[in-house]
Amino acid sequence: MQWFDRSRAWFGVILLLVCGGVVIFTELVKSGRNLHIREIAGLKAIEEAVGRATEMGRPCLFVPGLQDMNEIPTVAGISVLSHVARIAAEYDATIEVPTSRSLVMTAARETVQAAYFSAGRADAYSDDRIYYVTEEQFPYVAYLTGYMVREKPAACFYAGTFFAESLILAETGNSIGAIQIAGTSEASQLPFFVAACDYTLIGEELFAASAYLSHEPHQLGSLKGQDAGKLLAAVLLAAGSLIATAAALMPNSHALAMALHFLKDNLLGKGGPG
Amino acid sequence: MKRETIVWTILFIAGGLFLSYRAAFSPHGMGKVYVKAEQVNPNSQTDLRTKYIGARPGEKGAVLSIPRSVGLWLAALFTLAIFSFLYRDNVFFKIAESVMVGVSAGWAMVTAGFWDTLVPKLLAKLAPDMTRAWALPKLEKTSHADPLYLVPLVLGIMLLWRLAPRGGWIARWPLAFIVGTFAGIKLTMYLDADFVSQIRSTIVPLVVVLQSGQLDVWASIRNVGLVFGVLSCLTYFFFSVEHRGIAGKIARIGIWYLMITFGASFAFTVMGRIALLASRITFLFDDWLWLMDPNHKRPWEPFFSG
Amino acid sequence: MLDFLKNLDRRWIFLAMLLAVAIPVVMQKTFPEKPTKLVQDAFDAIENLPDESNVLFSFDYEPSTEGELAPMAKALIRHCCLKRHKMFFMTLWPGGLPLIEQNIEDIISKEYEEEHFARGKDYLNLGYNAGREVAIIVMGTNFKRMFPTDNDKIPLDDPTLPMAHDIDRLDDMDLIVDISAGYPGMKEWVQYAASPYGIKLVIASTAVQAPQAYPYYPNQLTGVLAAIKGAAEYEAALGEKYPKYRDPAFNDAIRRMAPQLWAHLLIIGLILLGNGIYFAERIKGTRR
Amino acid sequence: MKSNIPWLIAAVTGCTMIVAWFVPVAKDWRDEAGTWYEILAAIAFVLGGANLFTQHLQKISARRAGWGYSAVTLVAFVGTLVVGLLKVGVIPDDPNYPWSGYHQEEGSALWWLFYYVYNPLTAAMFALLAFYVASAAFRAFRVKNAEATLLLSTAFIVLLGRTYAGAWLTSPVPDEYSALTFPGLTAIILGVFNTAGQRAIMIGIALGVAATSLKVLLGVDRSYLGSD
Repeated sequence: MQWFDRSRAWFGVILLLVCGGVVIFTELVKSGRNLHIREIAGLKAIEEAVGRATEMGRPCLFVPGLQDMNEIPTVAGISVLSHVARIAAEYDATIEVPTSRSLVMTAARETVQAAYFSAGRADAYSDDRIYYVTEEQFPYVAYLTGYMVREKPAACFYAGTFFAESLILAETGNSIGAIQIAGTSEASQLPFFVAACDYTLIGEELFAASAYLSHEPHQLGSLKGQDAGKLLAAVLLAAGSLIATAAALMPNSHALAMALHFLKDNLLGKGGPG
Repeated sequence: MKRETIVWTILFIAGGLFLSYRAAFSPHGMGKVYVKAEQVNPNSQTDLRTKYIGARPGEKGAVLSIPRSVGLWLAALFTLAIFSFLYRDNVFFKIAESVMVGVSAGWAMVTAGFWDTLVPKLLAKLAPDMTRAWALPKLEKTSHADPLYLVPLVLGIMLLWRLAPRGGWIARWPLAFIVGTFAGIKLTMYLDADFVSQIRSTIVPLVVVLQSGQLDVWASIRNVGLVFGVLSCLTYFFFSVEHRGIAGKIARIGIWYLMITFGASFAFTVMGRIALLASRITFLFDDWLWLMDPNHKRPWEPFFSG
Repeated sequence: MLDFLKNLDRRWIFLAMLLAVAIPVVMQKTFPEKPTKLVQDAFDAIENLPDESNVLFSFDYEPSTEGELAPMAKALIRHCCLKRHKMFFMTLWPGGLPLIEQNIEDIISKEYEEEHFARGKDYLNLGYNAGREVAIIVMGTNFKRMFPTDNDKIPLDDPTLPMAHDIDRLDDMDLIVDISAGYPGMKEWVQYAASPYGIKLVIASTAVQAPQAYPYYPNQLTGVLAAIKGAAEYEAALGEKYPKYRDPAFNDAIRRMAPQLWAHLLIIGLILLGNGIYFAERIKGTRR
Repeated sequence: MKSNIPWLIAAVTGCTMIVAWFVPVAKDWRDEAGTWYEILAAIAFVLGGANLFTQHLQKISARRAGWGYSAVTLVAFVGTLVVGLLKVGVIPDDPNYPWSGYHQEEGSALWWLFYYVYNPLTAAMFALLAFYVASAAFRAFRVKNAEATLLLSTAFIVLLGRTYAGAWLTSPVPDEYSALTFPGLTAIILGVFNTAGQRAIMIGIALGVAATSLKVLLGVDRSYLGSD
């Protein structure tokens, strides 16, 4: 019986590199190192949107998506909510959070209450504006669109996991003239948000947003770790393509062919440690 | 009455009149489902029980099935009830919606939950003899009770503890088991299939030379576009660098790539939604109203033969 | 005029959409289709396998997406019947099981009645497995652990199911065909079957998922049938090789391309019109 | 304490799964854990069902607005459960074992519900989206900036390229330039731009998943366990 699957040895090295990157950067940030993360346009627009709602005397709507707290995009959405709620508390705007999961409702209440507290407006917070609607996709959306048409919120925020309902939400929000800011990691739904919303956080940006807004050091560290992973990907890709190009131009070079074979079939493939 | 209301009312009345005309005056009617009897166990001499399976009208032994015809009409009316929401929210839509919520939840519990998992995967492991005698007579005679499966049973009961008034935290154990297991599985799987494999697939020669030694211009441009695209999109997602200067320009190209990606996704999604609508309309016209019959399911000449 | 269009009741748009789809459905006019490379590769994957190879079908969809996927399932099964491949059917979606039964009944039993395909010898319904991606992972090393019996609860080692006797791992399949509407589906089959074991995989996918299939082609995916268009192209490929299948009765998807055409044109027209109004408004606004 | 033991469970099972990826002997453990998960997921259905039941029951007993619809939901839910669990209308495979038939056999009550109620309702719901796309096309999709213009132009080309109209419109284009026809452009968009974009998104999300999983295993992220 084999104790170690040698064909996966190089994959193990890559796994260690990626995971190690996350761990090292988290530790670096924890030890007080200041690491820079760039601004994200959609996040800056949040303040403007909440401000406009305040001027117009209309509420802000926040939709944390269709999935439960066990899905990471939902957790990221709740972090964005925390930021939106703090600005809303500062501006004295109303924020409405209908959820499709009871756990999300509980988490949202905690988050918004904490945000109001940190803005020094603990007295203005009320549980009534954060509530559970239903788990079912279309009934939940029917409720949301009904609310939007009746109350005409001036700003709509969507952050979390969205499926077919993305289109209905964005279309309705557009028809009532609200500023819309969306973020999701569902690639198939991004086009509708991009086409119909004012700002969209694309894929990984949603996770970045949560880390960025949370200002928790270990979260920023993990982001840096992800960047290290992307760098690794870019280097492997660039080096590999250059070797492949050289190998194509010099078909007789045995060394180049071997190098390409090693890279594609051993390092990134199933050929074992070579 | 508003003009618009009149238009819609006329549409509805016309539809109703057409339906009654079709049902009453066309020679073969519409919306009927036929079945035929078949022996449950065709190879057995002793087991002579029969069951009904779907049949085409005119087929040998085909008889009209009342429950299935009722079902077909119900299906058609539910479809129309859902579509009626486009006009405005109404009582038919709400009924259809309520039925959908109830049936889908019950159906998932019965199939995926009970008969497909709990019985064959838990009960059959814990009490094989009993399960065999009850519901799975074909379960292997050799299988023994496997006490290891008490673990998932206990974890399951802990999960249900959430329903109890206190001690809900106990449900965190099975939750932690699920989350932990899948964190481990997903970590390796995503890195393998989405990280390593995608890098590997993108390693292509930037200059493609044909067997004859000639340069394949199109293929070279494609490959350059692909590699450069992946790199520029990765630059866009890079969080440590501001989108300024060279990095900003590359990130900008990255976002153009992403927009084209989304444009393609957009078009495909639109395409899919339309396909589903077309299939629903085919269902109404073909299976229910018998206006058309492209698959030659019925022996009669259809209303529209195309 | 501008104000009328700007405040147009959206129900008129709904009506336009209904007509754009319903009229071509009734007219049943068809347009010629030519298989693209991805579809041709999928076709060739089935065509070039030696007769009586093992093909695993995973019906990972529900009735809600049958409009797109049913024509693909039919065309693919027909093709396997022509090649007399041994077909194993399974599903990771509870809603997929009745669809398997229906396809076996309609196509294998009825259309190919004269071929006398036998359950257990030529085709086998393994049924539904609730394990999602875990089912695929386990099947990779131990097929019969996930499917100890077929859907009728007959053990796979039973003498009446000879076709299943030699199946111990996913590797024993010559080709996997995944008809996929979401999770679990295409992506999981790529990640847990095609990628680690290098098994040939053909994907028949809904439109929504299709763009996510392209990155896996051609290294991890042998062929892709993307959306109703992919189905139409497959029907065309089948008709080209086997003239019998040019009969419109077998060409559900090709027929479906006509409403698709008119509805696409409507959408394009609506986007242009909507943006025309938007710009006209802005010009009017700046003049004021 | 209340979050430490669960974290240990998560960390140990998760690390075992990672190790099992590299150790052929341990593959069986992955299998076992997978089957256990299936069982847990099946048991968890009870939670969802109970939630649905109490929620609608409360609505009915409080006579809140729309309680009649809740009653419809409850009847549909309980009815489906009962006919499904009791295998109403299922003919047993073996006449000596009355419970032996397949629970969703053609002709059974559960099959009828699936085929004539569940199936058309869900399909019709998705078909509704075709209408919403049309409405959104007219009212929401604006070429506000360069990005939106690029997105919508791509959508135009693909929408045309995936129908006969695209092939027909560019049919005069000679074969050497077939890449410039609508179907040709569609193929380039999908094969080059879409593939590059999707790959980058996938690489990014894979890293995101890896980092998040790691945070779970290291106990940095315990949000799923709630607060103590």
